[in-house]
Amino acid sequence: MSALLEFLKTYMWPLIFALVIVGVLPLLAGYVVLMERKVMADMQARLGPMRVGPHGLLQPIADALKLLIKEDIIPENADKLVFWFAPVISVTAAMLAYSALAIGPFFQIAELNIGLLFIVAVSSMGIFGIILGGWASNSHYSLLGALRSTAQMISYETAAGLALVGGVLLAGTLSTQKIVLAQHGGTWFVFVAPIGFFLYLVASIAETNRAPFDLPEAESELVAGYMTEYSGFRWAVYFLAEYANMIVVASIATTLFLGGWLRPFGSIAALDFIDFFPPLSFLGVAGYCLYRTPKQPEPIQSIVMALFGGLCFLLATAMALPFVPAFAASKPGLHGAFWFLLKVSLYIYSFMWIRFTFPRFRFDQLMKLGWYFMIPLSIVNVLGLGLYKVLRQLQWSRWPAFLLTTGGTLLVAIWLVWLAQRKVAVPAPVGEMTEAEG
Amino acid sequence: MTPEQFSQIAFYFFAGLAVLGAIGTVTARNVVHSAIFLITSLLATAGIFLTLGAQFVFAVQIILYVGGIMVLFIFVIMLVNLDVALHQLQFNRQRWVAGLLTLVLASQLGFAIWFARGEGSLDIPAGRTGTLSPQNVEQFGLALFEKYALPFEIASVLLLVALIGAVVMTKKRA
Amino acid sequence: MVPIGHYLFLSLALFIIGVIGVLTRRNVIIILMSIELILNAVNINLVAFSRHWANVDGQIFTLFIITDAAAEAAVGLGIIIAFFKNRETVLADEMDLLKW
Amino acid sequence: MADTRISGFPGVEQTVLGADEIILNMGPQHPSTHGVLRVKLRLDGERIVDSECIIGYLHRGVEKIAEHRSYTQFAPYVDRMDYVAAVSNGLGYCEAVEKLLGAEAPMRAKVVRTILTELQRISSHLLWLGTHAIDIGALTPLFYCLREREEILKIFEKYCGARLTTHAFRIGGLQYDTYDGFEAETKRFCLDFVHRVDEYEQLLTENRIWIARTKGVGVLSAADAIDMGATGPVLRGSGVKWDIRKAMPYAAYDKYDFEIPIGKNGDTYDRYLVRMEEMRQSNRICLQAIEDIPAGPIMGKVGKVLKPPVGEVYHSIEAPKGELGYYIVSDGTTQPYRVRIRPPSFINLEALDKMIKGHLVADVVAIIGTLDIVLGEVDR
Repeated sequence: MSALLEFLKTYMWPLIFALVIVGVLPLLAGYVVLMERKVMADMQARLGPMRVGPHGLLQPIADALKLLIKEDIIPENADKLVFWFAPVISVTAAMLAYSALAIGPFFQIAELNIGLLFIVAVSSMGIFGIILGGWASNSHYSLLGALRSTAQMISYETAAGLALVGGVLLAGTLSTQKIVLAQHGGTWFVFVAPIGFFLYLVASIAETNRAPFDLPEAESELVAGYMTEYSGFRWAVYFLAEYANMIVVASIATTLFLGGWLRPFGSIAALDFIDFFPPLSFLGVAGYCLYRTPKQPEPIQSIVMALFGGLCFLLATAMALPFVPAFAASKPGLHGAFWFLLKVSLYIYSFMWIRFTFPRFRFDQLMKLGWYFMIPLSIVNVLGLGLYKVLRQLQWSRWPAFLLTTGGTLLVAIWLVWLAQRKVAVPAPVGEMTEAEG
Repeated sequence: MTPEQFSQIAFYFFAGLAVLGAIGTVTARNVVHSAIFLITSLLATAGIFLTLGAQFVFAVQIILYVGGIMVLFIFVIMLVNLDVALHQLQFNRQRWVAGLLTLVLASQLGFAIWFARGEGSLDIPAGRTGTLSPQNVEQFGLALFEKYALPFEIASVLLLVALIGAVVMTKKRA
Repeated sequence: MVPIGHYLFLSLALFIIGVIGVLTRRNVIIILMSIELILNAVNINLVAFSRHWANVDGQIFTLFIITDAAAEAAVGLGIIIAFFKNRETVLADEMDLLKW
Repeated sequence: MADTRISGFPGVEQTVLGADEIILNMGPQHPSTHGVLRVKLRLDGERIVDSECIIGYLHRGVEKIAEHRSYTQFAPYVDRMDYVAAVSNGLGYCEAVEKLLGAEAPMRAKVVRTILTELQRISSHLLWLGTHAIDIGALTPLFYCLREREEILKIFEKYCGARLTTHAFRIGGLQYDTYDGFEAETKRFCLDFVHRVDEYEQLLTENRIWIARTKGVGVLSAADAIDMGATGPVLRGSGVKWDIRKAMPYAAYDKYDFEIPIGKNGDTYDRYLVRMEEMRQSNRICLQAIEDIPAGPIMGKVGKVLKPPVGEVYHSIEAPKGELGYYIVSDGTTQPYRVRIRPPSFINLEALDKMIKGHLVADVVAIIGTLDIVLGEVDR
């Protein structure tokens, strides 16, 4: 008994954070879905969900309930155990990745020495959920979708990994905490390695199977890809995994390129008034909610709106807490989490923006883009950033070093595009067979 | 419970999982199940690496072994998936002889380890000597690029050769 | 800490299971996977001794072994695919021709 | 994943094939075959070796029904063929019967018919654009297209009470005169629509992915297009300047000034450009026509009971999808002896096999989309 207590004492905060992540993440994913539907509606001249709760605020909960009580269908010839297990693998991999992510200097389950590598490793296991699910369904479309998905994820994981290597090179560490601290007081790595960031953006879209790279679930070709035979709760689990993965890649990008939990212009004391932004923004949202409360069509919606406004007000108070001298120590934790989540949402917003603007690639075009453009460019990018680091050690000042390396990488990018545009008879991408070495 | 004890429990848990996974790998009728068992075994091994403080090897094991090689395996299994194979004999003719010989080998090795233990050279509790820190990524990198730079390059050449070989072999003959 | 002997016995168990798999199974893919098991058993040994002697070299050899496993898997699976295209079988004892 | 047989999965028919070929069924319940089209594809990996269209899932025997209905009674049936362009179908039928009767609609009726038919062409093209874009993966254009289509459907609804299967015209003219504010509403829509087409083009025309997905895909040479009997935008996309509105003007088209856009390469991208330009031209016709709708009666001199003289007639119009022809044989009674309809979608669909050969499965979707077929019309 005392051993158990001691264990709990040793691992109290990590355990609490883990529970919070497991509890909050599905909710968060649900609200990312709502955000996506709202953003999509806005871009498509519609309103989006409006019925469940004010402005559809309770829609994710309604969706989740609907999915939970749906009939659970397992295809007759499916491999039942694997069919049951596959979505779990996906979602576990996605959730496990959070254990090394630092949402602020305080909110982190485990500070690992190999943090970033751990996240990449764990999230790469999500592939198994997809490929096994597609196989276990015993359906042609599912299998093709799963194979495509795997080929695509592996190809782009190489590019994403190499893009990350660039960032890691600049930080000189793999630990998520130290990566963010390396950007403290200096510039965020997105301004040192814009091409690396761009590469990671594209590769992460492809890796999370989102448009314009959403071939695995291209509804006009493969119905729903690996998820075709899934319904109800299992389908919801896949869906959750997909959105959780989105949040993971967004968090990685935020940590590595966008300065993690750091405030914009954190090193300029004259701009310290930005610190007022977190409480004020929540206060604004709360005010808007209360302003809209009497205008809701149903009394119940008014109540929900008021409650939501109250929640935002509470958050605003929490964000204002560091300005009380007694609680000043809580500032990095609270504001850090705010800035981190804000950056993550902006990154996810860019995903959505891209999704609703572009048509879908064809599979061979996708592979060609991956192998003929992304991977070579990301290798050059790593070389460029290595050169940058060496030049900085040779006491070059920032701008010449930056212009030289980024300009060089950009030239290579242009050259690659030019190569691709030349109508040479390039052999079909060899793709799947060779990337285990990558 | 100290972290020490915790890692002990973790070791025996992972060891059991690894052995179970390995047994599943060689006995499963369905190749995909076999691969799943192997993945379990490999992941358990990665866990053991973690208890040994080899964090980098842990990550490499997952990224390369599980995320790379095993995906490749499953990929190929799906390409050559033959339902016929499920109903054929799973073990070959020499299975009894092979089993016997393996047991002999196992007992030999087992005795070897057992007697080595008696001599005392294995009795040093692990991790007492030397300066290997648990957070050894930096040490690892330095050793890899200084002491083992040549083998590293040779390994990359090996990969290149394998890559070309695989492409040539699977390429469609026009 | 766990005594080194336990690591050795675990490694032995995995190795023997792998050898049994290689020697008795008919399916080439499972044989290849059993080889992975054997390599994995070696990895455990290497890392355990690396910890035992507090020397990072063992871990580096693990890296090389994983590299080797990757190369082997790529080539091995390539052979399997090429073979399957011609003979439509993945059984080892049916691979009895030098040329087809 | 190319070049290996995947066996033992439902939906794949095991036949005696080369080791690398599989047969894949697309449809009839596939989300992007635009209705109940079934395409049987013979694939080498993902590349199409051969294909076969299987149609008839929506066959209702429209031509046979005509033989048991009077001329007036049959008119609503034609709306159900190309149900996204019901007005055009009605126009063709009414004019064909008028030709058989030797009657003519008054000028006011003709102009209103022209306006409504051109609006219908725009709405049909809008629906095509939206679904085509969705097939290729662009989600957003559909909603913009439907926004404008909604305006057109509202005009239809105000005019005749129906949105989709309008039955807008009567043999000999119109049943209803235009409602108050018809001119103003149509004009407002048309003036607005010019900018809306630019908006769609902004989303797609110079989008690299769109170009990559459509340029060089589904190429149909001019000679092939003519041989296959393709008409409409499919023919014009291949560079043949043929439009019945110019070649054999009907309704009031000879009064208006408009261009016939043609493509150069005959690929999916060119057909896209042709249709975009056609929307602009239709809009132009509407704007010209709406300026002066002549006053006068809306029904010509046709009897209450239609009894055309013995004889036969063929009349065709330029429907949104191509040449829509009606061949009617009269035996002097109140019911047609035989009606044969030349549906543009059906004949354009024949080009599918030629167009998809050698392409990938993903292109099939784009090519079916670019043919702009409506299965109600294909199967009749």
